[in-house]
Amino acid sequence: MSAAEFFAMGGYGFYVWGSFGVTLLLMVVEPMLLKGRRRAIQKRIARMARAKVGER
Amino acid sequence: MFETFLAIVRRDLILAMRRRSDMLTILFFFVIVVSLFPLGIGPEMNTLRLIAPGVVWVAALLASMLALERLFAIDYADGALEQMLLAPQPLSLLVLGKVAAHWLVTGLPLVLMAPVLGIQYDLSLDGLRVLVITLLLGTPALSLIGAIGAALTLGLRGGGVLVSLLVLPLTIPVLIFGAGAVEATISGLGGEGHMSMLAAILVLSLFFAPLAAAAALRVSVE
Amino acid sequence: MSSRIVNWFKFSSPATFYPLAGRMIPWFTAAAVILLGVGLYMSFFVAPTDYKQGEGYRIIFVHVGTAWMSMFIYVVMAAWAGLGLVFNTRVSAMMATALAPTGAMFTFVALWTGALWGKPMWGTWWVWDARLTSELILLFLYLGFIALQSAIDEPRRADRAGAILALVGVVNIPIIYYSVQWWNTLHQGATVSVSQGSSMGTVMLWTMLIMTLGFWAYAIAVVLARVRCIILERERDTTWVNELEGGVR
Amino acid sequence: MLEVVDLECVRGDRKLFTQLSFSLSGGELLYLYGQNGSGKTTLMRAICGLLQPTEGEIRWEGESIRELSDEYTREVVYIGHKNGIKDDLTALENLRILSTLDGVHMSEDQAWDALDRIGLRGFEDLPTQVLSQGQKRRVALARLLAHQAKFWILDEPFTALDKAAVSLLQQVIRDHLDSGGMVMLTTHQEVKLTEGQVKQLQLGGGGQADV
Repeated sequence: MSAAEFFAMGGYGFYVWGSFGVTLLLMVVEPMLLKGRRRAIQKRIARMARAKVGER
Repeated sequence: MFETFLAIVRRDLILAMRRRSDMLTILFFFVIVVSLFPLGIGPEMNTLRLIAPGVVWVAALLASMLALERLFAIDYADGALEQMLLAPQPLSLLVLGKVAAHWLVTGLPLVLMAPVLGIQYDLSLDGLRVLVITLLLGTPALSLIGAIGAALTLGLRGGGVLVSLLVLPLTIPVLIFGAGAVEATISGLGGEGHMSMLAAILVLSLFFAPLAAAAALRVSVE
Repeated sequence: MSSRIVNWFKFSSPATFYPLAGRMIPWFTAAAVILLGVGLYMSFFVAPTDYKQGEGYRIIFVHVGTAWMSMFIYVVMAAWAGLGLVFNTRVSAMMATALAPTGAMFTFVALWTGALWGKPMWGTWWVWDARLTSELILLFLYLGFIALQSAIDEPRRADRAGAILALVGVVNIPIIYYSVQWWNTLHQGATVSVSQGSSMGTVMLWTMLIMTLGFWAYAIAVVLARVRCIILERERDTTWVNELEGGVR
Repeated sequence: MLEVVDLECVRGDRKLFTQLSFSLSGGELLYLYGQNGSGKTTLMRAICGLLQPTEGEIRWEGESIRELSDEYTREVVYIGHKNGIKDDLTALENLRILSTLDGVHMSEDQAWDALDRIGLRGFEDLPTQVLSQGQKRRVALARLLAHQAKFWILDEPFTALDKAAVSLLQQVIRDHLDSGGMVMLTTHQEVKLTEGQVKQLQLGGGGQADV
């Protein structure tokens, strides 16, 4: 089965890749958003810790 | 115990009578929403007759959602709700009292007004009869399920819209069986099956909704 | 017996749960990648072409898996929420909050793939089929849960209010599904519902199972990562968080 | 007899107080003081059961108030900043509905009498909306006259009250204490209460209870 045939998916290419594509896309985007959220909270904690050190 | 239930119902009815405008605004909203559809869809009687059950029921649903705002909000603001929580009676009974009064003030008028609107859509006599019965069974269930949403969103900014987002998905069975019964009656299939389901939902929510709403109130008033 | 209860409660404190979750995430991520890899390979190269629907039917491997996950996650969320409400353990409440976005994501994907599958088969993007309609209502329930929790500032009240809503929701799901089923058969009679499709060969069943397990492993990894974020956000001024994160920068 | 053991309350993510323990028995008055935001109201709401503390135990006659629930709330009356008065109802209606909620059956003339003694003669059947803040407070406090609850929890009861009302309320509290009742209150005014058993509890700023 050549690559072109594979992508054509018997004429249903758009629908098949539209489904699989969006599913896998979201399963990549969600962890990335989480990583951003984690970095943000870590930065905030670090800043608070520094502020506390500054106070003492 | 039952005496407190009656006291709460009487108190809320007196309060509603003293602020009659609140009650009428809900009713006017219901009438206006139902009357808008022909303007949007066209005066063609056949289509109107077809969509009548759905339109009246969706409008009743929206009117009930609108009315939920007042259910606990005023008592929460002036501290009366705290006193209800501290009353040595079961809170779910007091909640049931409040919902009963709330239904009498906002739900019942919808039921009484529905036939008039049904005529506006040229509904048959049978259709009107079943419409009133289903609304009579359905609107209390809407108030009961809505009470849970009202209790959860007590004191939140933007609470009014949030209540609808929380409660509407839960009221879909009531809408399906309510509107379905009317449509089944008109098309000759007979709406008894739907109405018995609606009655079952009402009984279920009569028992469970006050318990859930009471728990939600305890969480919200904290 | 008592020792088992004790250690269960030991894990329920954020400080002990946080590192544990951290250790589990890599394993579940790896499992997810492997399972999904195998599942995808089977979906395209092992599963035969369907005589009626041609290649388009392969969408079923994603659609059914995500639809099943969306239902499963809501029930798990309600269970964690119920636990948090009864035992007042904060980590279980955080788990419920962490599950909701992933559940909503799977529900959206299930609707998306349902629509993309419906278009070639029945010519319309949206079919008021009983399952798809229930899936749409499930999405509303998820959005309601997330909206309620984000509208409440006080974390404890948000947890417990969300828990009550999730429990009320989970009780309503069968009722909603049954009434939608009734509504669907009354109005349209027996149209071809999305899930019947072609008869299920064993290969297809296996592919679908593996894909679902892949989604399941993915969900656990993502939810554990999110619950760690929530723990950090909520415990940011406790000593153990400062020691852990404070010294990082 | 009220016992509080290692109580801890968190508001938002601020720990208001922790390891707070004290007890209160019949005939005693607990005077709670501390600057604003030190958690006085939170403590009172926790004691009366409106709020669930994060740690610690509150016991009434030896049993946790969560188990007792209705039996406990029957013994308690809580008057917070918000009076619990409906503006659209008259003072009479408000008093009778609040008493019914407390489980106390109050007849028409008992209500008139209570309102009279609290100094609201002539205002009994007016909608409370038209009454002044001090008069509304009196309506809320009129409940105490008819109430058999043993334990009064009053959050700044003297605010907005004039001289006469303050001394009247003091007398009512004294009578309640003499008859074996218990009172827990906060106030900012320097008010001379009873000579008898007065316990003090300071919150916030080195909040170690000196009780």
